[in-house]
Amino acid sequence: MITLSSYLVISTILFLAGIVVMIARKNIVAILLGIELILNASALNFVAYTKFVNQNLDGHIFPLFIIIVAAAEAAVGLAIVIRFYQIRESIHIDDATQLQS
Amino acid sequence: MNETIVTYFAKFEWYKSLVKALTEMLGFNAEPLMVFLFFFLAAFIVVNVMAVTAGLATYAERKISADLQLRMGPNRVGPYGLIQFLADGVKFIMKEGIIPKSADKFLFTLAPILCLAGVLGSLTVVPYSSGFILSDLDIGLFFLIGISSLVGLGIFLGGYASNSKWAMLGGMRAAAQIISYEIPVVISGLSCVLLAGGLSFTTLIEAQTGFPQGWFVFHNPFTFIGFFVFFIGGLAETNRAPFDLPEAESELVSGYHTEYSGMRFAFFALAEYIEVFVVSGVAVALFLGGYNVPFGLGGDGILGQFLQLGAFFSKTLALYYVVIWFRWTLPRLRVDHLMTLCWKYLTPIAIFNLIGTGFWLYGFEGKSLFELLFKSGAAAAGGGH
Amino acid sequence: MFGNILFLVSALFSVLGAVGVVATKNIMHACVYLLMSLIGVAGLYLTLGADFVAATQLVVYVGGVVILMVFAVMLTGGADSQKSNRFGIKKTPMMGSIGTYIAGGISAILASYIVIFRLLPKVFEAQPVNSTMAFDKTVEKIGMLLVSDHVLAFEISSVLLLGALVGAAVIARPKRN
Amino acid sequence: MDYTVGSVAPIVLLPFFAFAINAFIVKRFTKTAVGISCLAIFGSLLYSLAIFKDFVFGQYATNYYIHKVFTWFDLGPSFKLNMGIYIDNLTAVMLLMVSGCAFLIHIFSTYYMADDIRFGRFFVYMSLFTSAMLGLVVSDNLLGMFIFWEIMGFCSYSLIGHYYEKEEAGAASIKAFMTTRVGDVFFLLGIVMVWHTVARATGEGSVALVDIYKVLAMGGFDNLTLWGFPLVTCAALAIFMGTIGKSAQFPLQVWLPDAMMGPTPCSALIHAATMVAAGVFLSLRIYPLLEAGNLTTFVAYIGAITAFGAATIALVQTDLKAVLAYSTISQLGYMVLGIGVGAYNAAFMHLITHAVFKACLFLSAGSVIHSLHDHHTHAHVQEMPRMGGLRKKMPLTFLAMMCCTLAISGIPFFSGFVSKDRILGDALLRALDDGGALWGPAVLGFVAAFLTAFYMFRMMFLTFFGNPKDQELYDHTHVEKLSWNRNVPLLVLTLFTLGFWYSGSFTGQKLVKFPVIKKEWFQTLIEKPEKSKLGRFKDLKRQEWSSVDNRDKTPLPKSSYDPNHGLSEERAHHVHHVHHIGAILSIIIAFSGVGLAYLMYVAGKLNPSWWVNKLSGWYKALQNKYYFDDFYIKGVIQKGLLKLNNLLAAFDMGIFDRFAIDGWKTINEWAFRLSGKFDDEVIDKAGVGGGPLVVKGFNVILRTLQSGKVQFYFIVIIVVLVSYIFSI
Amino acid sequence: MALEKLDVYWPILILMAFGVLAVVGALVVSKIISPQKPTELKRQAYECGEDPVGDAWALFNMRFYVIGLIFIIFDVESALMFPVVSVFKKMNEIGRGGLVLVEIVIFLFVLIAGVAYCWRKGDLDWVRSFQTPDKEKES
Repeated sequence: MITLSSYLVISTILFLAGIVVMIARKNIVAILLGIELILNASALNFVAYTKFVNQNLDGHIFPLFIIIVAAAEAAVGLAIVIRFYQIRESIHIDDATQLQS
Repeated sequence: MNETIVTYFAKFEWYKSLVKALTEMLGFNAEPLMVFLFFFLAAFIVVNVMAVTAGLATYAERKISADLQLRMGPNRVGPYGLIQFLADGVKFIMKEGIIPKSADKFLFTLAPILCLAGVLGSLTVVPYSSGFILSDLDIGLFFLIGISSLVGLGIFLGGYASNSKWAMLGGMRAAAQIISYEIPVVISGLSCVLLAGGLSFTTLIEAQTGFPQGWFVFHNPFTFIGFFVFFIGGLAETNRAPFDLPEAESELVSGYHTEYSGMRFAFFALAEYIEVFVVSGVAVALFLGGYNVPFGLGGDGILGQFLQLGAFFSKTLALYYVVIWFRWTLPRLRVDHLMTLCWKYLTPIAIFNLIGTGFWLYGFEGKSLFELLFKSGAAAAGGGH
Repeated sequence: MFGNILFLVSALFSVLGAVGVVATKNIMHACVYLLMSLIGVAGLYLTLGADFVAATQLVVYVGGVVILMVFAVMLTGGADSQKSNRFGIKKTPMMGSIGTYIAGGISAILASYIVIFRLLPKVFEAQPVNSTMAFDKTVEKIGMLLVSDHVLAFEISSVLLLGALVGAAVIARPKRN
Repeated sequence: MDYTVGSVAPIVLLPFFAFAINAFIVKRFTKTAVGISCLAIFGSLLYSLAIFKDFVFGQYATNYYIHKVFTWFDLGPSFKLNMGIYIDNLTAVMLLMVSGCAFLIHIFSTYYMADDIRFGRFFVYMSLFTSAMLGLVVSDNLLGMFIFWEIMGFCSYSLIGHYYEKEEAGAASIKAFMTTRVGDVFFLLGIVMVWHTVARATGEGSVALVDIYKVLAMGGFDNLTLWGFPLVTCAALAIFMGTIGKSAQFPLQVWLPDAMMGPTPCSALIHAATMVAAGVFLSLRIYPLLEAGNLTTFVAYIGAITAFGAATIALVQTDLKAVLAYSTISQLGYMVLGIGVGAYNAAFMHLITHAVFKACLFLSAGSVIHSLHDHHTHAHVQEMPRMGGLRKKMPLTFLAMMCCTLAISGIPFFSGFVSKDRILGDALLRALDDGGALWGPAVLGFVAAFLTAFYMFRMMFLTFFGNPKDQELYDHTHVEKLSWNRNVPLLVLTLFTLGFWYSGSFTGQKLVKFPVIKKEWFQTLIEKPEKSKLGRFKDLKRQEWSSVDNRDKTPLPKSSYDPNHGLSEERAHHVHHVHHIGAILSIIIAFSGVGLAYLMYVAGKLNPSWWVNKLSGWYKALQNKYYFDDFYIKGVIQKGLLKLNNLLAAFDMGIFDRFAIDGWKTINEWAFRLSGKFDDEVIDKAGVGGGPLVVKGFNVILRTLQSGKVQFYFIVIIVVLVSYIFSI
Repeated sequence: MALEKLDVYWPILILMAFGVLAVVGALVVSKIISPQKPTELKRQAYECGEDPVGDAWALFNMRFYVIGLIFIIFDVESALMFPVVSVFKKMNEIGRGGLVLVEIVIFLFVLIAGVAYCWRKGDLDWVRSFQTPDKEKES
């Protein structure tokens, strides 16, 4: 029987995967991927709780806005990465330590 | 409402007797299994019908183009060359599928899968008739847009995976074109949703009547322009006719599927033709009254269903004809013209239409132009339906 | 019955996708696996009855973010150039020394302990109140909510999008040198 | 007429708005400011006329009243203050008189003050004053009256000190303010006493006239004592002290003659017609209290002494305005006498008539002074010895002044005779009935009447008749032309000094039946609020302030003139008989006064100087105004108050300062030294020294953390997150 | 009744499965049937007969990203607009259509402002075409 905890397990796995990607990979774009995974995990939790615990539909609106914010964030993040690549010729995370471009 | 084709059939007696028979036979309650079987059957039929229509489409394209250029199309294979497409199909299977050396093998094979899956996915919501819609989802149109964006990604990955300059360029342009033309399509689709007040295709179509004056395209001037924006966007989205820049033979060899051969190429082509059918089908559903049969003939009975099916297919194939017709009449657009057309003309017009429809709805309480002019007195109480 | 199958398939998709993102070397493959995972999550939304959120996930994430990711990957030197950074592999001085291995080992043990003995029990003891949820027509309900209760969020999100658009456009504008 | 707030409030508010506006624009738009204040008072006049017409001609019923109330502030059950308006026949007549006189005086002062440097400023205070006076007349409770009372006091202070360059004007304004203040303090004490008794009787404290009358009728005031004295007497006396202060009665009359320093229109309005009348109006309102506190005889004596004393001083005055000032004091004395002897109706009538002819007298005196211009001192001449024979120069002013002098001296056919004769008649009646104590006021009243006639005509003969004493000054005054703002007000006022307006008969006292006015309107309308008649106040309904009139509109029974005023037949006969005697007596006295003045100053038969050195002692006393000023200044203030001040100052400086404040200083010093030591040892050495070391240590750790490695930060975040998991 | 709530999504799964199976099946069949003689030459990227030079992935240009950016912003906008627009008809009938219309118009105008900005700044132009008559596109 599919219960709330099964969904929670999946979202934890996604969450942990997101964290590992953010920590392990050296490519900035990969880190952005990791962020997307983490955001997805949290959105999934919201929807799971809406179905199993409390029925009002705010639980759907919030993941909606998570997706929207994630999209905007991805757009701006990637623009920064591209600009960084054009300046520094590399998108290795360890090069991006100075705030000054 | 979320009915599906199975709910339509479940109403019949023989369906219930079949289920009872199966439950005795298998011991456990066979209802879900029955549902699955029916869906599988229905899906299978739909896919085959689509494949056949795609094939016929290639045949029709050749025939129409020949006709336009005063020459004979294929007439060797079968009567009047009708089963030409089967021959092509067999040919493709026989052909060797070459994977270029420095290509990314995994993505190379994944691209056609993505394309085909995207297109077939969108078939679930195409409303052939009030009963024969595979599953009328509540989020019909919105789901369709989501799934069909897979195609764009598939094409780009195809171009990227084959690691050749032509394919790369073709893939980039195709992706750029598909994603940028998706916006005008979506926004003009929005104005129809505005009129119908729901996303599922049956509500969209029920909101229109059989007679042309009930169709959304004539509902008000804004949706009228909206239809053309939608149609142009649809064309661009399926890389057809004036916008077939990505696989422009003259420039980019054959665009993103330059390196493709054999069955992978066949599926790209199949996906493309089915998508043209889907797009024109949706255009019909949104703007031209979908499966509505004039004089309210379409009903629940089998005959009613088939009449609706006929109405839907006739309208869609008419649009298909126009698409093919465009291909051999309009010259290809330059890339920056393509982009400027989309962002500087179609999108602003689409948004203007959306706001216009909104004001129209608010202003005239949802009554169509026809109602306002002719039935303003009598049917004032009716309100827009 | 179908619910379970759909759950199974989409759960598989999302988990394998996530693991794929972690495992692959090639960044483009990572993007594709992310796509797979996102589609899986969309399927999960469907099983939870949130059909509109699933569709949004499909349209926005699958249709937008992944394409953007792929474009970004293409723009930052394609897929294969990620192998080594400008200073070559030996950039991180700590690589290969015993200290890192020991530290890695300890943190791995610690992490697995935390996940297994702390996190999962919390996850499993979550008891649902009622699972019979007749979810349909969420689009209208969400529409109603968006228009009436959450109108401020709705309007502010347009401002957010405006900010993102202008910001990213300014950053992404090719330099005139 | 339906009474909403709108039909009454403008009377008070129009002049007040005029004041508010003029206060700002007077410097730059003087002409408009003057225009505004004249218009404002004209507006109030119109509204007063409307009310007068409704009350006197329309309803013509004694118990017809308007009483609208709003809660000013409500601090819970113990203190809830309601303010409001209360209009009955008394107020209607008073309103008309005040606004009428004020309007005419405003018109006159546009002529009189035209060349004054502070022309605008004068009108600002005049407007404020008129609005305060009208407010007092209209207000329904003593506290409201007290507030407007104080505003009037302030206006009189500032108007007296109009020519503040002159030292005496400043001193006079302060003196006026201080003396009236003495009276006001007691007035306030009276209000407090009344408030307390009404609160004890009806549970809710209030000084509204209606409530006072109701409590009186219920007997709430009886047998309450304050330190042994009956409370009602103390309260009545205290409030009457206010009248004494404001209307310049016997002990506190010193300020009025000096108030002549102000411009003549100001003295005309304030020190003749309205402000001083306010005191009498107040006594009229609290008459039942006086009666309950059986103070009437005391009041009568105060009135009589003031009347007689002022009249005697007026005999020897040489300054034109001084004579008029003392005549005002004596006439006020008459009114208070009238109240004292119970001639309520006559006292009020005398108040109205006196206001009219005294205003006219002051204005004409003003026009006289204004035209006599001494070229050497560039000042206006006020001394009568330098005038004479001016009737040819200023015929119109002479006519006005003559009529008013006739009126004030009590010559028949004039309003003065009608009202004063009635007061004297009633005084004589009371004297005959109640015997002993009341003979004093009656005799003093008649003698004062004789003196009034004498000094008024002395003034007339000195100024207008005979040959001019200062020829050079005489030639300079140019002949008077009929000008709208100089003579018209005078003539209008003289018109109203004729007797028949006020009394039923042409000569007053029914000697001749006048065909038009059948009934004696004044006598019937103004009803004396005796204790017995207060019953009707018990169930008096009051309305909400903003409510449109919801009184039952059924016309009240018109009170008709009953010749013997509800007295029994033979009693009425006796009263008429006595009044006849009184009338004849007063006519004889008036004419003898005129004759004596004529003999002395025109015919030259009697030589005034002979009398002067015959009674030289008295003459000097009169000159120095019975040494009242000296007594007050030297005696009361120098010896009494100053000594008290010094005593208090000594106590304050000596004891309080030395111990309370200086002592504190020593403690401070001690504490300061202690903290100084603590500061050096502990904080400087330990704290300041050790601090940087710690900071340096932390700095090293933190610097390494900020390595810029994004992923390191992320790991830190994860560690924090994990530790959080531990806590749940 | 025949269907549970979730059965509605059956066709999606089945059709997607068809898509995948068809391609994989076809590839397997073609691998069996079609000749498999991969020669070096055949496997070279097709370059009109020339031998391929350089790497295909260096040609990417910034303007594709700008297009993607604007697409995603409008994509999100349409995602937000769908529920509001589908509810407009019902709201219009109960009389509060004006309010929703105002919300939609504000929402759209804010975004149109963004697009107008990009348009004005020249981000929408696909290529700095040299014939553009107006002033050279400064940054």
